[in-house]
Amino acid sequence: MMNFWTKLQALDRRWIYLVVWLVVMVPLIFPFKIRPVATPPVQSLFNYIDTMPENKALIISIDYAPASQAELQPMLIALLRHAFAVHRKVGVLSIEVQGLGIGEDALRQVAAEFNSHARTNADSVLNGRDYVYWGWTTPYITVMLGMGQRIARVFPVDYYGQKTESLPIMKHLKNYDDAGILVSVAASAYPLSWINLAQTQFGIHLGCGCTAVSAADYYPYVNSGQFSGMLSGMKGAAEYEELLERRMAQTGMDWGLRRKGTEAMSSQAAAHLAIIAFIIIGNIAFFITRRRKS
Amino acid sequence: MRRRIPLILVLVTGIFGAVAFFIPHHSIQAADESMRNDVQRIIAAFSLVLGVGSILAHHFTKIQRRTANWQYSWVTVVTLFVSAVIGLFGGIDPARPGILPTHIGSFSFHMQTLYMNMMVPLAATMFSLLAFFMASAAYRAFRARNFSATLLLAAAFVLMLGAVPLGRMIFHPLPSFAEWILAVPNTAAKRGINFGIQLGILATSLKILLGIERGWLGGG
Amino acid sequence: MNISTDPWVWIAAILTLAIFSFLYRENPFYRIAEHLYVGLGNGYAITFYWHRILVPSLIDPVGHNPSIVMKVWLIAIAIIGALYFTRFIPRISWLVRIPIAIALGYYSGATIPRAVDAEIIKQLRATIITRGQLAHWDAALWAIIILVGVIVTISYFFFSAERKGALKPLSYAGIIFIMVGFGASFGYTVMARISLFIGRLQFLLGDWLGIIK
Amino acid sequence: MLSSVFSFLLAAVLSPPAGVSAGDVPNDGGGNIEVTWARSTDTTVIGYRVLRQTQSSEQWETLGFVGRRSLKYDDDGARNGVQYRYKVIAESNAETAEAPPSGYAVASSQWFDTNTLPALIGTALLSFILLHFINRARKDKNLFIRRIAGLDAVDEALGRATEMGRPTLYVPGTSSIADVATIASLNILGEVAKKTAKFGTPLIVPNTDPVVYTVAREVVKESYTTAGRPDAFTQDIVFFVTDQQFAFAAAVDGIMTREKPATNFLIGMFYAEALILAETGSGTGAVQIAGTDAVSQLPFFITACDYTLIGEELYAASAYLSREPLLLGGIKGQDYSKALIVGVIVLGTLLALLAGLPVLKYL
Repeated sequence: MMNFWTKLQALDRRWIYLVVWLVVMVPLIFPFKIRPVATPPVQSLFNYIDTMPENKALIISIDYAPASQAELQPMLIALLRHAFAVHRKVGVLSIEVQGLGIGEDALRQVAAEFNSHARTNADSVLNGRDYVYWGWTTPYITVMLGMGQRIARVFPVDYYGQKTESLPIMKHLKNYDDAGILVSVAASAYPLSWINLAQTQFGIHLGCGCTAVSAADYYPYVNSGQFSGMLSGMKGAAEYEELLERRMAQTGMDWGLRRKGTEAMSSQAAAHLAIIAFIIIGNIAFFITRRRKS
Repeated sequence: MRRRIPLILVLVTGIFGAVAFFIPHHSIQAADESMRNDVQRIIAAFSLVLGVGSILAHHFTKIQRRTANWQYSWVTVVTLFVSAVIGLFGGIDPARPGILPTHIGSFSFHMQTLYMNMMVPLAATMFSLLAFFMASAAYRAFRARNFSATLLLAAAFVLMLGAVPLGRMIFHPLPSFAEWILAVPNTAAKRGINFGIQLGILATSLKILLGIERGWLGGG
Repeated sequence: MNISTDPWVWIAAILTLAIFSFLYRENPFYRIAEHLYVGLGNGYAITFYWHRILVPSLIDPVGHNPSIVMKVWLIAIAIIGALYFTRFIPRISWLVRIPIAIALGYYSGATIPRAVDAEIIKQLRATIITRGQLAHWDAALWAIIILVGVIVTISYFFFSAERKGALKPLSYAGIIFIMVGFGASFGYTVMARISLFIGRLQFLLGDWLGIIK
Repeated sequence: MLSSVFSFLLAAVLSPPAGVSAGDVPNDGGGNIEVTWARSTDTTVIGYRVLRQTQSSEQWETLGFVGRRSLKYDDDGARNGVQYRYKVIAESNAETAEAPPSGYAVASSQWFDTNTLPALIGTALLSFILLHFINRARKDKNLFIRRIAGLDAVDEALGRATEMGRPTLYVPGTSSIADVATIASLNILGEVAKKTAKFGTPLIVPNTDPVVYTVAREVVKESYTTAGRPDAFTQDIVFFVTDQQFAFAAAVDGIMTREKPATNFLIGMFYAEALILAETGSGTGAVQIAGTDAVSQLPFFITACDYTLIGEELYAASAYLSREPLLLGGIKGQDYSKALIVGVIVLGTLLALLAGLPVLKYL
């Protein structure tokens, strides 16, 4: 018995690697459902979008590059689904040039999800009528300020090359006054630029979706109300997906959509629990062998 | 002269660097900008020659002496030459091709392609090794050996547990407590350590400018 | 299953696996990936320094800038930079100290006021407690804990005296704060690092093998 | 009836911003004029358009448009010494309302930024303290510095490498020569190299910065000469690997597992690669001595290494090892500076709380 605990103390680290590998990989292939509980910043962003006046649009700014896709893409998808599910118009732009492809993929995916379930023309989600993808332009200061005045002037043509002015959606989406909230999904400090430029000057409501590492830096802005809500890391995305699924089920939209954030959450949680278990086992072994020695 | 000229240069450029912080006048700011954008950048670019010279010498010596694993040195040398040629002559921006063609049919070997499909996965995978290393470091090091080790363990434990749904189930305010640890004791410790570090930086910089700290001159 | 047919996806996947194989043990696949990465890293650096620094900041301006003063200035900088080559000529190898001195001196000098301003004075301001902070009991308590924590942590790094008398309990309290802070940073970073590994697995299982979508 | 017509008129006519004024932006290099105004009372205003006119011209040129919450505009395109005046127009979706123009203003360059006064005083004060003690160290050779725990391990660890006949690995961080941690690390490298030269232990020093590589090479060469073993210094002790962070980590991991050094020194500035190196080294069974001022990487060194020099201990270590009086004087000066910082924090808090002084205004 003593031998076992001593051996456990000096366990070959490759066993630990193997366990980490398995606990992350298995739930990715066979995801198990865990029901994430929404934290207050996630809940308040969700509530804000959910109860936005009907004539107000959701603007999403893609402020990240493909390197951060694993953590941030699920947020983008969930936000788009939410807006379409509650019939709000959506405008999407990109501050990061490498984010252009990300936006197109996400919009195409979510529009297809809704259109495959649509029964009437009003149910479907159409480019130019229900959403618009403005694309990218530079410098970001011009974008953040200019959109407060006239969005169509900042983006004369959209991502697909159509004249922005000619799109029906733009009749009711002239500037920040027509937007209920703007959510910056970012891996960098752009959310703070949105506060400094767009909010202090035009008073637009802002939300933020960020990586787990930068969340600690943004908490003060949630407390102060400058962000109406925040999603942090894969966990934040998973919580939002949970709220959204319940909301969609209420209106008969229980389509069983893929929830990438929640799927990664099972890997994430499993890995955390595995590490916690390792620490506990290590300490038990440590105390037993020490007691034997003394 | 071998020591005096470099020491005088350090003093002069150092005083300039410090003074530019206090003087907003455009003549000084323009000079400071040129110092950063022209002088420092160009000088730094030349220094790479030293590095490339060293790595090539290192591997050619290995190949020459047939030391252990010398065969792999060829991999470094060949990749270095091939990628440098592709990059230098094939250009860095796919929209503006260089003199070297960078694709055969639909197969591209442009620098951007090499970067996205070799450098990025290699870097991301090396980076992700940290997930494993954190687990094994936690297993071996987080033992309640003494009081301070126990505190280290406990704080890490609370933060990790606070991040998973189970933590909230066990003890409802756990996530908020985790945040508190990060915001209060952690801030205090980091700030206290940082004061000392900044004073050390200040002292060392001052000693370099005044020629008291001469380690960087090396021998001779 | 829907395996990728893109040769570059295969190359990326093989390199990914070669690095992961290091977790089992050091092996020829890892060795190849490692040496390839070092060679590629240097090739990339050469490319980058040439196209992004030397061409736009030196070669283009010298060629096209109408100002003769600017041309001479840039050429002079290039000559100073070229002094790095003297490292290979023993008799004048001390000249390599000149470009080093210019870089080191400027950065050391520029650091001094910035360290004082951004790191010392601004942090001092953040630590001092004002009447406004006393409005809520919790905020006040946290501010006091931070203030005490900062002072005891500083006392841990006091080198001029042995840890005796008053310094002993102070530095002991200091190490308590330090350990709690380090533990918290460690635990906090775990989540982000696991996300990185999930990202790699999503590439291997999704983009490459097509097992997951 | 009349009143309703009146209110209709009121609603239709947008109220302009009030009190438009312009003035030079202080503490800058010139080229900036700040225009300020008071908010228009209308809620329908989207924002304000700002226009500029030079004294010599009739033309008003539009400078830009700012949001309804802005009450100032920074004209960063003004030429120094030229007279400008400004006009601000409130705009709603349908209408505009113009305020009378400001008076003339001139942009100019300043020679001192008064906002940096606290930094100037702080720099002067701290520099004075540091230089005073460095100067004192020249006369008094016996300044006291207490023992630093990790340093006793250096000899022990090097002795172990010699006994086992295995090399010693020294990584001087992954930053540039401009980083103070790198300088401190190179000082420690000098001391370590003297010992490896004396014991005849092979030394491996991989680098990720070409300049640091050059300096490290000179430092090691000098140490071998000082130790009386110039013959033992070879070209392949100190070498450059690559400036790519993770490629460097991959290569050092390879060295650790293939050469199996008995002792690893990881001293200097490190980033995310810190734990990759430290865990691999710990896996090969090496004794590891780490030291960094990268606060975010310290937790990982503490958990994976045998001894860790925390933050400032790294600088103190280079003084302690070399016993150089000037370096020791620097440490003394830093100690007194820290005491000064603690004093300011305590005194500032007392003054703010007891006397209600606006202390933060003066800092």
